[in-house]
Amino acid sequence: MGGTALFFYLFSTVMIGAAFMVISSRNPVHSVLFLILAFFNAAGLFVLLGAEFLAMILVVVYVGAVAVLFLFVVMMLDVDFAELEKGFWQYLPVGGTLVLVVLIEVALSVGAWSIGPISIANVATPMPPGMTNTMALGRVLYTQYFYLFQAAGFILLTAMIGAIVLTLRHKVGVKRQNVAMQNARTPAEAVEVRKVASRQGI
Amino acid sequence: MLTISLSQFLIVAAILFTLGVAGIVLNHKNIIIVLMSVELILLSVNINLVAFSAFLGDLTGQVFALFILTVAAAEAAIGLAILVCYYRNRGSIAIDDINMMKG
Amino acid sequence: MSHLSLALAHCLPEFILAAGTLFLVLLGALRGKESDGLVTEIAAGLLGAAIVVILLGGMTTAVVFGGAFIDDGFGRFMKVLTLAGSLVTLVMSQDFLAREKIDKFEFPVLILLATLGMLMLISAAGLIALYLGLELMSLALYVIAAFHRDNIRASEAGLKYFVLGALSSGMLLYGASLLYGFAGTVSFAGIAETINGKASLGAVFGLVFLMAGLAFKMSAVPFHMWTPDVYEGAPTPVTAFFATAVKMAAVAITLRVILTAFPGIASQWRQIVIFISLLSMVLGAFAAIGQTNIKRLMAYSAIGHIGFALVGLAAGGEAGVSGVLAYMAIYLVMTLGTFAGILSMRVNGEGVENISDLSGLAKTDGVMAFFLAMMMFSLAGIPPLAGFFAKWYVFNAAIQAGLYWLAVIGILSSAVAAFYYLRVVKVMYFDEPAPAFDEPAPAPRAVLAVTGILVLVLFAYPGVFIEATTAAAQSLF
Amino acid sequence: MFGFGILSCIVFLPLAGAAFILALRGNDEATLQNARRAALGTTLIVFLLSLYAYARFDPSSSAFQFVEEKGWLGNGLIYKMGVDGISLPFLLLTTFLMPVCILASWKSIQNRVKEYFVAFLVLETLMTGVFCSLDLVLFYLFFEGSLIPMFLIIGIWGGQRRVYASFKFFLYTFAGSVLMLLAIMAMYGVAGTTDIVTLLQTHFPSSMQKWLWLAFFASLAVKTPMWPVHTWLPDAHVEAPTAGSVILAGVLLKMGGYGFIRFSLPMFPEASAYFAPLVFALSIIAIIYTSLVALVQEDMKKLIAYSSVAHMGFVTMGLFSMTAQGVQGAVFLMISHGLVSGALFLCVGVIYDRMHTRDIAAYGGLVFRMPLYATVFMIFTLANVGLPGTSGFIGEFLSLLGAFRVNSWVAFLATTGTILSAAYALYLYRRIIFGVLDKPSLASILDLSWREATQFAPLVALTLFYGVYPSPVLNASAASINALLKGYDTALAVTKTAALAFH
Amino acid sequence: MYAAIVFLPLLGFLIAGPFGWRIGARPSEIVTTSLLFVSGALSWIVFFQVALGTAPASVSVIGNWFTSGALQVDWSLRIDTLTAVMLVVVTTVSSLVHLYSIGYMRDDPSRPRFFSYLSMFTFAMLMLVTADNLVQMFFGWEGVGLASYLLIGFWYEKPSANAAAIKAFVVNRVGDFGFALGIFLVFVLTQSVGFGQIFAAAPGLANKTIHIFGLDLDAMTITCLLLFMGAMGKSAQFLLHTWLPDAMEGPTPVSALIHAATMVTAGVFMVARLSPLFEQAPAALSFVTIIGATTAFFAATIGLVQNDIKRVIAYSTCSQLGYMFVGLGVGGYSLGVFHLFTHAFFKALLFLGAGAVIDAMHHEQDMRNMGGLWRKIPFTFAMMTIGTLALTGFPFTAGYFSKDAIIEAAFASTRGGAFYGFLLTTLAAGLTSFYSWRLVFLTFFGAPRWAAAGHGAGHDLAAHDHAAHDHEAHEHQVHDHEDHGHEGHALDPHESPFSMLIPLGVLAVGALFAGLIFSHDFIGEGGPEFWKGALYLRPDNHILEAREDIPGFAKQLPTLLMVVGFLVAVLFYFLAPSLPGRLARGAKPLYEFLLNKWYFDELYDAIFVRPAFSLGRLFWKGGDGAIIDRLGPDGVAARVVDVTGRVVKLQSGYIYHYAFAMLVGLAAVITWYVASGVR
Repeated sequence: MGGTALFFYLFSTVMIGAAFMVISSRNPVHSVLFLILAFFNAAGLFVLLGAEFLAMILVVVYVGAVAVLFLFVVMMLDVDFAELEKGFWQYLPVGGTLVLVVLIEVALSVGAWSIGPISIANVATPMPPGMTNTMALGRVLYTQYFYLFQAAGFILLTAMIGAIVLTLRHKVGVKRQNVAMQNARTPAEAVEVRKVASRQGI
Repeated sequence: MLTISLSQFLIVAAILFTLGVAGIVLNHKNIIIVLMSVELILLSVNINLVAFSAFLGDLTGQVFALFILTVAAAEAAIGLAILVCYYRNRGSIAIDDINMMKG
Repeated sequence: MSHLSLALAHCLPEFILAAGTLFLVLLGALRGKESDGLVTEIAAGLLGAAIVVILLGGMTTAVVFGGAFIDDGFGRFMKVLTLAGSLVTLVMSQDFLAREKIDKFEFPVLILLATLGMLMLISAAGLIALYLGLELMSLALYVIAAFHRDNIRASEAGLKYFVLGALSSGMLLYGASLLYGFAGTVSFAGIAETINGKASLGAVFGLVFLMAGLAFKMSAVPFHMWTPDVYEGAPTPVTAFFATAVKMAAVAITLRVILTAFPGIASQWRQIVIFISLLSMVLGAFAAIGQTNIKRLMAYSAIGHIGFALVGLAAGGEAGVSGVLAYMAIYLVMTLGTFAGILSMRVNGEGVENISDLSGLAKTDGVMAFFLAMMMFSLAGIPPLAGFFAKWYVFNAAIQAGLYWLAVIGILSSAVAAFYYLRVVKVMYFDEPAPAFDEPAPAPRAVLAVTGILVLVLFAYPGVFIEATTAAAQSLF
Repeated sequence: MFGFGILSCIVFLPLAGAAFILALRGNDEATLQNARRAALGTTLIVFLLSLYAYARFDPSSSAFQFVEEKGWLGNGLIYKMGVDGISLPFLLLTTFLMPVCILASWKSIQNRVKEYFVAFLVLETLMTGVFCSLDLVLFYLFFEGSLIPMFLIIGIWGGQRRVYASFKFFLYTFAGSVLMLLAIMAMYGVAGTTDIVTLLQTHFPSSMQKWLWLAFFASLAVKTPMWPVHTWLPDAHVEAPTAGSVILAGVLLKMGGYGFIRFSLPMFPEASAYFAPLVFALSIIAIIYTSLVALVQEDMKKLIAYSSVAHMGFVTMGLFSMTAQGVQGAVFLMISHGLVSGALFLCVGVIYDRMHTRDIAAYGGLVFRMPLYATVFMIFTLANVGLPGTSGFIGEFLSLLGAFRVNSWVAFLATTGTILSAAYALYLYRRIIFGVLDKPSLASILDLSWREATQFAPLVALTLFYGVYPSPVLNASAASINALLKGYDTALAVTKTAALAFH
Repeated sequence: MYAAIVFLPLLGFLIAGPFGWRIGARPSEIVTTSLLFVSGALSWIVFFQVALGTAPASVSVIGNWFTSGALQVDWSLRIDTLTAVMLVVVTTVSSLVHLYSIGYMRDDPSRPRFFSYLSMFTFAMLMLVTADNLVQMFFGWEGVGLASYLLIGFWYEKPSANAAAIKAFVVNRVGDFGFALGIFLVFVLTQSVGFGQIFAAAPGLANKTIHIFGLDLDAMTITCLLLFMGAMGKSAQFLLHTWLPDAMEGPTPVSALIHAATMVTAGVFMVARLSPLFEQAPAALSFVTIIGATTAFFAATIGLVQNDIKRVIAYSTCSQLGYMFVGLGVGGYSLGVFHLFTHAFFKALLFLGAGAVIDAMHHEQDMRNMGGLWRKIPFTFAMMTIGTLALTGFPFTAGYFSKDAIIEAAFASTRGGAFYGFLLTTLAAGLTSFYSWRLVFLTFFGAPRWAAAGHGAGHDLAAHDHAAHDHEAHEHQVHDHEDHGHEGHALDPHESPFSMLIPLGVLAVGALFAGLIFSHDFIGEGGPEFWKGALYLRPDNHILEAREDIPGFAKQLPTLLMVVGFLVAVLFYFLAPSLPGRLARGAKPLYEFLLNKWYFDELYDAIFVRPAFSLGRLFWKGGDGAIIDRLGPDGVAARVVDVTGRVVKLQSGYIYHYAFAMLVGLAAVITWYVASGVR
């Protein structure tokens, strides 16, 4: 009991702190690292909530893929970050106030959250008892949520096409490996055997 | 059962959400940080969904969160692709420079 | 499997697009550079086929895929509009892309993917389906906004659209999560059932955040800020796509969410709708006046028109909704026509997009000037052109619903807005000719003519059209 | 299609003419001549058709005649045409002025000739449609639609500040009309239909009437135009080509008055009674104020435009007197003013074509070179002044008499307008026609050509004919106006007796 | 026959007007003149039948003019004695003037136009006098106004003529303004504008009160006052008289016909015609008396010092019209009409005579440049003298009967204002005599001042006009145009052609004998049979009888003053020619005051004309321009552009601003809900 609360507060505090650092850090590389920290802690929160599969996925997908992608781009763009250091605090008064207002109001609302009158009895996909989180998810994902799963697939396809169409460049004059041609080569075309007379050169 | 109430999770998520929004609104320097702020927002939503899912005893929230994760990854990819594309043209990712068109 | 085949029968248009897309991706990837023309043609064929399928398909209402997908009259109506927008845009874009040397096969593929997303969006019956449809559409749109990747304006447009779009998605999602938490379900029907006429703060907050995300896609004030920049920066066919198909889908899902998930708290969402409708109409009217770029002008015009369309939603009821539908249909026609005109604006092979480039068009190309002028008068809402009927339907609904002040302010801002449409006419008809445009491509010209005639003669035979909107609206209630 | 009722024919025939002209290919003189002839022929046929309608019209009935009805938009919105004694004179005025306008544009329009005549023919459709519509939405359609061709006519074929003027014209009237559109919707809400015949029988709640009346007023007052929303008119007139001015003054302004008599008075009787003092006040201001302004104008067209405002002040005053004389006088005055002010603009056009200036100071002594023109101009000046024996008198006299019966001060102040009109009209005439012809530029100016004389002849004839025998118009409208007044009095049976000024 | 009288002149107009340029000047003259003579002859027949004979009064309706509600207006001809008298006056004078004009206008290139106008005038005047309802009367009323306008401005190249024409029309419109309101009021009171119904209803309306102009007024009084306003304008009565002197810009025959004999008497005719109404409004009649008397005196005083021969006669006309109104005002309608009748002869004679003088002088009108003409143009001189005698009321001439009768009636009357009327008309009689003789003396006697030729010389010779030098410019401008006859070469005044002299002769006969012949019928015992009720007198109106019974001194007083006036004139212009000049200098303010016509033109210019123009300019530039347009369309447009500028500035192009806007919108909406207390 105490442990759960302790971890909740630990994860929450670290996550929020890290999130704050993400947006206020001067160096984007640091931001990415703080982002990773935030994700780890969020995964912890998920575990606390009993969503182990999602926790793992979060780590795998975010830390393993997304965050690294960010890091990669930050490095690749090779921006002179010294130039980018102005700013955050000077807009704080107005923007911060507004953000704070939103936060307070949302907190007011969620702080005393009441679930609608009939919803508990009405859940669409009740947690099957005696089944691991992963298995339960797996059972519904390809059946009940088949359509949405396909949609997600198309989203990934779009992302792929998009990323390619926007960034792929066929640079002229760059030699590329042509596997088919490589495979199709026969020794006859690739190799020429010559008799070379000794100490004469070609 | 858990002793942490639903509201606590929700408030944490709300804070994270507003931090994410603040990151977009207040950050005037680096577009990459803006993209990361978006990830924070999505994370907060995920926390919300998972928390609800747990307290409702309903898997739907987790499924939703799963899809959000998927989309977030795709979104990040696209976002970074556009960013790269922009950088190639402009040679900068400073937010103040993204200002060719206005009025 | 009969279950699945039943479901497929209801999502046949989506299936056609999905399967066709995959095929085209393969085709394009395999054939390489030579495939673009063919891919476009096939893509157009797919879109056309989807329209045909919808028009010939059943008239029933069904919810399939575990409550994620709904096939109803409203959806079919909006899908036809959306598909028509996509189709026409695609057809018109060919020439432009070729001249700008960005005619890659990915373009039609992305258009198809976006359209697929829109169809899914329109048919969404739950929050997850809504989100996925929206994201499928949006991601494709982000990309095609920046499709002219060597053009700094295009990539800036893509970047802006992406960042703000992501933010809006975040808001939408946050709202969706609150709604899920409140109702314990993601289906619209379930949400409606839970709310059951009582406005609780949680549900209202969820609604507000959700609306913020949707308003962004509709480019309603104050979530409109991206619109002018993106419209200006994106390649013109993409802008046309944004202004037509995307608008249709966004409005469709907004109507669906609001009317099927929140019928019980109409008095709550009506306040939001009135708020953004008013702001949109007024801002759209005022901000457009100073514009010199015609695409930017059309952006503000789009903002204003969304405001007008939302007047019908604010009025609510079948009359209001059918008003919105009619409005959107007419708006689609007018906008397609206008963009067909804009796509024809080319001098010596260079695309131009300043209003002043239209100077004296009446002398250099009378036909185009005539039709464009019709579009402008119609957009301004002058009878007897179609635009007037659009306004008639929504404002009439508002008046019948007792929203007098909304109607008064709205109609006055339409008078302000008339100014900038007139200015375009003035430039074309009153000013001395600028250099003549190049011989226009056949597709935009044909589109301009067809839409022009539609706009001109709609008032003569409005019957079929009215019946369709009424029937579509009925299926939401 | 629309069926082949005579009114539909009248309304839509010009469109056929326009289509024919559009179909003409080539830009050589022969083609243009064909376009002109086609336009003239079309308008003449339309005029003959309307004469035929007039001949078959039964003036003793107050009902709508030649009614055609077709389904249209559904939900009570119908395509319905018909005329009664009030609208028929306006219809005739329109079809009568059109051929004159075409003639007046024969030579003076040299660029974009085909488009010009197309615009005019389309305009004719829209104008005749206004007077024939028996459905409020249909009416609005034509009413607003007429802005488009007029906007183009002013903007393309207008003078130096044509852009400013055309925008002012368009936006001013458009802004006013949209409010009327809302009122139409509200009326539709009450009656469930926009059929004018039904609406005339519908009683609108008193509080609603006021709002509806105000909304209609916003549109009609601008169109009429009443002070203080008149300032678009001088600008529009000054910049419009001659024929445009003729139509503007002759027909478009009358739509305002027609709207009052067709809608405001019978449909909102209580509000009309309530707001009559306002209308009287504005009318009187219009009469005196604009007459004084007309006195100091330096531009001929502007002067006549201001005089139009003043005359329309008489019209609104007469209408809202709600007496037989007042309303009949107002209707007659509108017809007469349509002829007279139209003719005056033609007069200006004649010399503008020759000298390309509207500056009064640029003229003088024209009578020496242009005696016939001077005579014609004199006749219309006098008609404008309201001299008995010209058509201008009957309308002014009757509307003043009507107003006098209701409120003596109103009539008193309005009658001062007759003094001022004499002053500005004769002063104008003196400066242009009389005096010594000492300006070298005028030395070789030519008198009216045959074509110009032809276009003036019918106007002169009608102006004088109606002056001594106005019955064709008065009788045609009498039955309808009596029915109108009867309905009005019934609606106000209680309040009216108390409001009577004389007992 | 009645219709022929009225419409023959119209026929003449329709021939000479549109076709005059084609058929030529001479045929136009012949056609119009002969038609007029026919009309005149017919009129005399009617006069003998209806007025002197026993033919009944009749009303013949020609057709309906217009009908609206209860208002029915017909074209009709009302023939009774009053009409017959007017017909005779109008057609006789008109035909004579036509004839005269053939001679007078012989050198003018626009003769067809002139004659067509004359005929049109005659037609309108006849419509006026034969009207059986107020509206037709108004038709004629304004018709003659039009003709007057056209004829005053006949020489349209003269700016002064144009100005005078407009002035005449506009001032008349002021009168018509009252007339029109009067018609409206009559209609409101009686539901009719036809004379028959009005007259029948009038007794019943006596002493009725009506609420009008926010006041409760006596119905008949206000009606008659409004109608009389029309008469004041048309008959150039005090306050609305200013147009008449300026109207002398027109050709002299016009002055004779329109501005002396006929049109200006329309007001008198109108009051007489409406006697059934005026009889019910004693207060209005008093007003008529006062205005008439004031005009009679006031115009006479101005006439004393004028130098333009036509203007002297014009003021004389104005003054004599005042007499007529005094006659009407004291209830003696027949007196007024009789003076109208006689006045038509002698005043037309004077004008035509003046025209002959002017013709002889080659269009010189300034009496200071005349003198000694009696030897050159003896016939004209004789005629002018006859006219003067008649005008001044020399015993047994026309004026003697009619004018003195009015003065007597004013003395006898007990109505309000009658004594004032008596006093002023008597004084005016003396003044009339003086200025009339002054005219004759200056023109026909003394040293010929024209012989020196040229303007300046003429001025120097005129002993009395030193004081007038300041006004030279003004005067010069006024008759800039008729003086082209004496540019540098010596004048030789000549007698006019016969076509001009014959009318003079005929009129002279009338001037001499009209009073003698007709006084019995018009104002004497023969009155009732003569008028046959065409003039209505209330049973308590005994003015005609009372007039006979006044003391002898009152009867002789006008004649006495006439003699005094003559003697003073003799003194001034024969015996002591330097006296006028000295007097003018001695009483310079008074002289200036009179010479400038009591400064009425200046006054009106200052309070009406100039304010109208500056108000117009103010409304135009200030009202329309600076207020309505600036706050209205232009202002709104400018504000719209301002707003646009601000809105567009919001669109800064920065992503964070855009996001910020979204956040603001979101915050606003949720705050709205939190604040509105949704739970």
